[in-house]
Amino acid sequence: MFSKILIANRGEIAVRILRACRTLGVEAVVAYSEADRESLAVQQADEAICIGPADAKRSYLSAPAVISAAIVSGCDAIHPGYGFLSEDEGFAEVVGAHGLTFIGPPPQVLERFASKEATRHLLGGEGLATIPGSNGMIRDDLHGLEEAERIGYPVLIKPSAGGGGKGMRMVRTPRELEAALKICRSEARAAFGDDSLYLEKWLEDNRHVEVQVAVDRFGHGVHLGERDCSVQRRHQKFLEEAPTPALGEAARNELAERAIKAVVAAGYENVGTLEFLVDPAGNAYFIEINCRIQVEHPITEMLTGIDLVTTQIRIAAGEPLGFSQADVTLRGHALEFRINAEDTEHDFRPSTGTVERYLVPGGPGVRMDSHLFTGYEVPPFYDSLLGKLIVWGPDRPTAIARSRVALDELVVEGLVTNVAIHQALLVNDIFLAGEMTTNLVDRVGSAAFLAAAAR
Amino acid sequence: MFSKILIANRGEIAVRILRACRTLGVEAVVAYSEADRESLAVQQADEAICIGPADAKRSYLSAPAVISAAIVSGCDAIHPGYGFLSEDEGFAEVVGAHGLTFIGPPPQVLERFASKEATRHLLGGEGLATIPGSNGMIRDDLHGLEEAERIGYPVLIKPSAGGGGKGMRMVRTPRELEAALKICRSEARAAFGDDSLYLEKWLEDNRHVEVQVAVDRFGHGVHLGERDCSVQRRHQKFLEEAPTPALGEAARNELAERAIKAVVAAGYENVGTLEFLVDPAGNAYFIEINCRIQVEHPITEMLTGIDLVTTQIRIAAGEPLGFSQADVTLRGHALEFRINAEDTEHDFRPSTGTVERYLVPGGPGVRMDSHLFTGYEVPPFYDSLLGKLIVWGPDRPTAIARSRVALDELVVEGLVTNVAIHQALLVNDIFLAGEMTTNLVDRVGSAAFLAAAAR
Amino acid sequence: MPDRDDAARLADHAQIEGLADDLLPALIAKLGATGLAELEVREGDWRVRLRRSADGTTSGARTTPGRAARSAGGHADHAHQQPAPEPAVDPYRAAATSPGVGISHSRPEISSGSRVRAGDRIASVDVLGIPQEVVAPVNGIVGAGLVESGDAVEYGQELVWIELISTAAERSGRDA
Amino acid sequence: MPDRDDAARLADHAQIEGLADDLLPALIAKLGATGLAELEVREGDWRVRLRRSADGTTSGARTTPGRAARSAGGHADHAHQQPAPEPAVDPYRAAATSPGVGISHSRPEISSGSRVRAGDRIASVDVLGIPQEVVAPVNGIVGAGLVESGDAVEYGQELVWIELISTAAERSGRDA
Repeated sequence: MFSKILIANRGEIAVRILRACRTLGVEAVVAYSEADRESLAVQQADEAICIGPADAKRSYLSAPAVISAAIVSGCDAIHPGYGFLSEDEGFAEVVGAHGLTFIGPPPQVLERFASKEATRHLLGGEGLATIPGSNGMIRDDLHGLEEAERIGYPVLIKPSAGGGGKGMRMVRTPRELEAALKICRSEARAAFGDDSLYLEKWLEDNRHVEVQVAVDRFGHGVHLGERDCSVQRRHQKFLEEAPTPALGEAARNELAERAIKAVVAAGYENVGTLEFLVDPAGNAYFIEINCRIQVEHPITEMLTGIDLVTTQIRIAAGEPLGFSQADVTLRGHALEFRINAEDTEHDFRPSTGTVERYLVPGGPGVRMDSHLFTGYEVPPFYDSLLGKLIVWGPDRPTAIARSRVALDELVVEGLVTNVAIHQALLVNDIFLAGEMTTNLVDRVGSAAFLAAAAR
Repeated sequence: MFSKILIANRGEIAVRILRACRTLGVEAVVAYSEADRESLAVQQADEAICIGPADAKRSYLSAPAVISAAIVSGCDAIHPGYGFLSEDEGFAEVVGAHGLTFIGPPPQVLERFASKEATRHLLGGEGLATIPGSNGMIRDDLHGLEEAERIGYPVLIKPSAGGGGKGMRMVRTPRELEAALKICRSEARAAFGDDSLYLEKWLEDNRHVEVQVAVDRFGHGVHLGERDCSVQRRHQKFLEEAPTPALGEAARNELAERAIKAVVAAGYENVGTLEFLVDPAGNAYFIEINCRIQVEHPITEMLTGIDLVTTQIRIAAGEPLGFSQADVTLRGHALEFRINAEDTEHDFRPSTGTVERYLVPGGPGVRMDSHLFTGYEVPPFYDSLLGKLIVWGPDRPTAIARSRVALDELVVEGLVTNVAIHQALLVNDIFLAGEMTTNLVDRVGSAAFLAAAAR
Repeated sequence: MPDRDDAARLADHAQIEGLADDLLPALIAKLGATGLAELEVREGDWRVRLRRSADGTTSGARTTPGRAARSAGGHADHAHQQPAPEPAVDPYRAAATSPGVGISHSRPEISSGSRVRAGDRIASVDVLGIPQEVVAPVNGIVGAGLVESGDAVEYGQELVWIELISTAAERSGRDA
Repeated sequence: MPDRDDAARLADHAQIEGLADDLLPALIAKLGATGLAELEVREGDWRVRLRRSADGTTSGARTTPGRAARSAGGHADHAHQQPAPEPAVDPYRAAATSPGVGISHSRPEISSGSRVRAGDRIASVDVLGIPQEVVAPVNGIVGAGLVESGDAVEYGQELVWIELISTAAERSGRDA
């Protein structure tokens, strides 16, 4: 085990990692930016070190600052949390070059899974279905029509050189395809200087389901079930739950088993998450892998009783997993509500301020992972996550009933939060039926979604 | 189900019951004394009603005030919590006479189990071992010597008319017995006007183990495992854990199964707890039954995932239990630390004051049941319980490691708390080995116990 | 701590004196007239705050109106509410409060305008069939009832105003 | 809320004016001279509080000493600690702070007594092998070093005092 770990992150995850280190009996140093000097993690830490100014590029995103801080404070490992440097394979490599351990997959594993395209190919080869698409680039209109026919409409035209949704177009008929190919080609040429296009099946009412895995250095891996992250607003998750209401128990097990088999075969190591799109027929298509601890990891902890952060640290330290798939049992149902400093009445614009009064919800099955405290001044420099309310129940209806109580109990005065959208969700018929897809909110828009709940 | 429940209690349990009512979708009214006007339960309640002045005799202990409050606020049931009126069969009867439901065993069941002596006889007849004692009263010295010989030394001489340990004397030899009988007889005559004495086996290094049961109106009962409450100071529990480290799994199951079988046969109804003394050989002797929800109920909730307070309410409302013994599975290990406003440096004298700063511990497996908030002024009129820190882990060592972290995280400024004795416990070798008996602290005294930990 | 230099001190004094001369009278007039709890004025780096002490002007628990009659509102809103500032004691009258939780009953011989003395029984509250007496807290004239006979009331709830003898005449003149 | 009567208002005014005339000047003098943050005076039901604004008189982050060198104390104790009040800026000197987290190195040509100008490079901090310059924040004379060459330092940590030119002579005279 490590002797001392540098926590190179902030907010609730810094607090979470600090707890994990202490549970393991490992010393920890919290690396913080000037803006986080009064943060809860810094207050709770035995040791804390300022690594730079508020600007994340010069602090939490600065590999030299983070690594130098680890060295001068006598750490032998760095926990990057999520976001920031957590999936930067270059960073992981430099960490290793300085004789320190990156807590996450080893650099060569990160590198292997760095490209989404290559990872899809790799894991596709290990038996995971990926979203059907054209065989390579579209040569001409006829080829496009043939490939679309084979894939099945609707299809998505994607520029090879694009990214982040730019230049994409969805078509439902051959006629639409012919027209759109011309436009996309010229747009792609203009935007990226490269007019190659390919096709992908368009999954309309899809759900976002992800499988949590943990694999040790000895190739021994387990899955810890899946999570449903379909509830999103503009592609940002804001509620996660497990198990997914989208699939029956047999289908869930099968998906999770295929996932763990594939990543072990592909040489993955440490904790990670495989993301899938699930279509209305229940087909799951692999999209990408997240090589880090995720924001929503606590719902898996509630179901399995397994601490994912200490597991992550132990694996990085070279320890064997210490348990097998048969030891992993899932109990009940859990939901995680991301509590953000967002003004739901003004298009979710970020809010900032000082926490004047803070009451943490409690009771059976209720867990609040947060860095808030009365008097805390939320700095305006980082993301809007104030904490995560995690609620467990023996079944989904009980978990939902408890969630309503817990959301009502939560008091954060001095800041505007997004609690209203969670409360709206908990009276939404589609959500209550467990039939939500990723466009649940965006289909009608947040304002209409909130207004419908108020009626 | 009830339409509206009066919560006739205060502090953390009032908050706990309020959460249970809300989870069930039942309206609740918090009954409070003038001293609790600013309490968390009153703040959180939809409705609250002042039932009397600070003096509990005129508020929380006043049956007319509580029942009148229930009637005028339109409640159809009363939850008494623990303490106060919770085991008062006279109160339960009057509640019933006014057409309201007492949430707990029905009055006739409470009456059947009201006398400790009668209950021991009743459940002894249903197969529970009780502490060996003389057959009735000691007629003369010779009879006393014969009975002591049969029971086995050491024995305890108990006056029939006494109570609460008054006039009791422990003897180890026949010679000591002869001398003590004379003294006890004259003392008993002087103190109670009745010199009848009886003998009971003295259990020296005993442990306190209790079994949680739940029985519905239809005689369908389950046990929910046991709890170990051996850690006490002057006969006051301050830490509870489950499962008990005193017994192996087979012995634990056997004890719990005997307990549920006996109480179902004896006609018990609703949730309840059977208390046992366990001797070093692992023999469990039934002492008494608690016909209410207990302070330490959350550790059972952590292990089973079953909400005991909603279960209690549902049974009182006449609902079937809805699950069977096979559905009850115990997972991991849980500890409960009672956080009291007590000054460990001054013989645990109660402290009072205003909460200046309050930070709630968190993370996986951590639950804080408390009525504290920043700015809360602890009234001096009631008991010193500020809350309960409950910590779960997949095994005892992990639960203990997490407990250390959680106790360190807990911040209650403005009051003196007993956290030091918990921290002392968590470095005590006997406790860590799971070998604590009820005299763990008192054998050396609290001061020496605390000092030993500081070394 | 090093001494502050003279120039800085003078500047401070000028600011504070500006506050004292120009703003304080207006501040005092406003606070005195409205009964506001607190006022604060800033000038430069300085601020002056005037606050009415709560002691002696409010009586605490007795001034909070009964909750028994209040129907359940949204509890989320309620939980977020700050406790309302306690109203000042009225120098003209005092309330008789409920001795228990139950149903209030008026006494036929007592009505608005009745003259009562401190300790007189002016109403009762029925607690599970046992009447508990509501007594006048001061000498005065029975004024407005705050509850109807038959209403549910909680312990300590204000039930009826007793107008103080010395001011009752003056006020009734105004009211007429 | 009912109107307050004139007598009550007059009494209030008298109290407040008493405060303003008698106490305020003393209050102002005291606060101005000592640099205390806040003073409060009560009279009867009223109190007046003067408070110095924190803005402009303390510089925030730079005044908190570095934590990197601090060894791990009991974290429970630490968690209970209130943040220390921030010290006021020293008018005689200013600290040069670390531009990064790493190992501090002195420059051979700079030592105690060296005369420097704002912006002069007076030391460096080695961040993963890349030296980052520590610059003098003001014109002055290099004074006491707060760290040794080779010490681990964190970002923003005060490394060395620069004595202000105008006061350096006066103070060195006093120190001699």
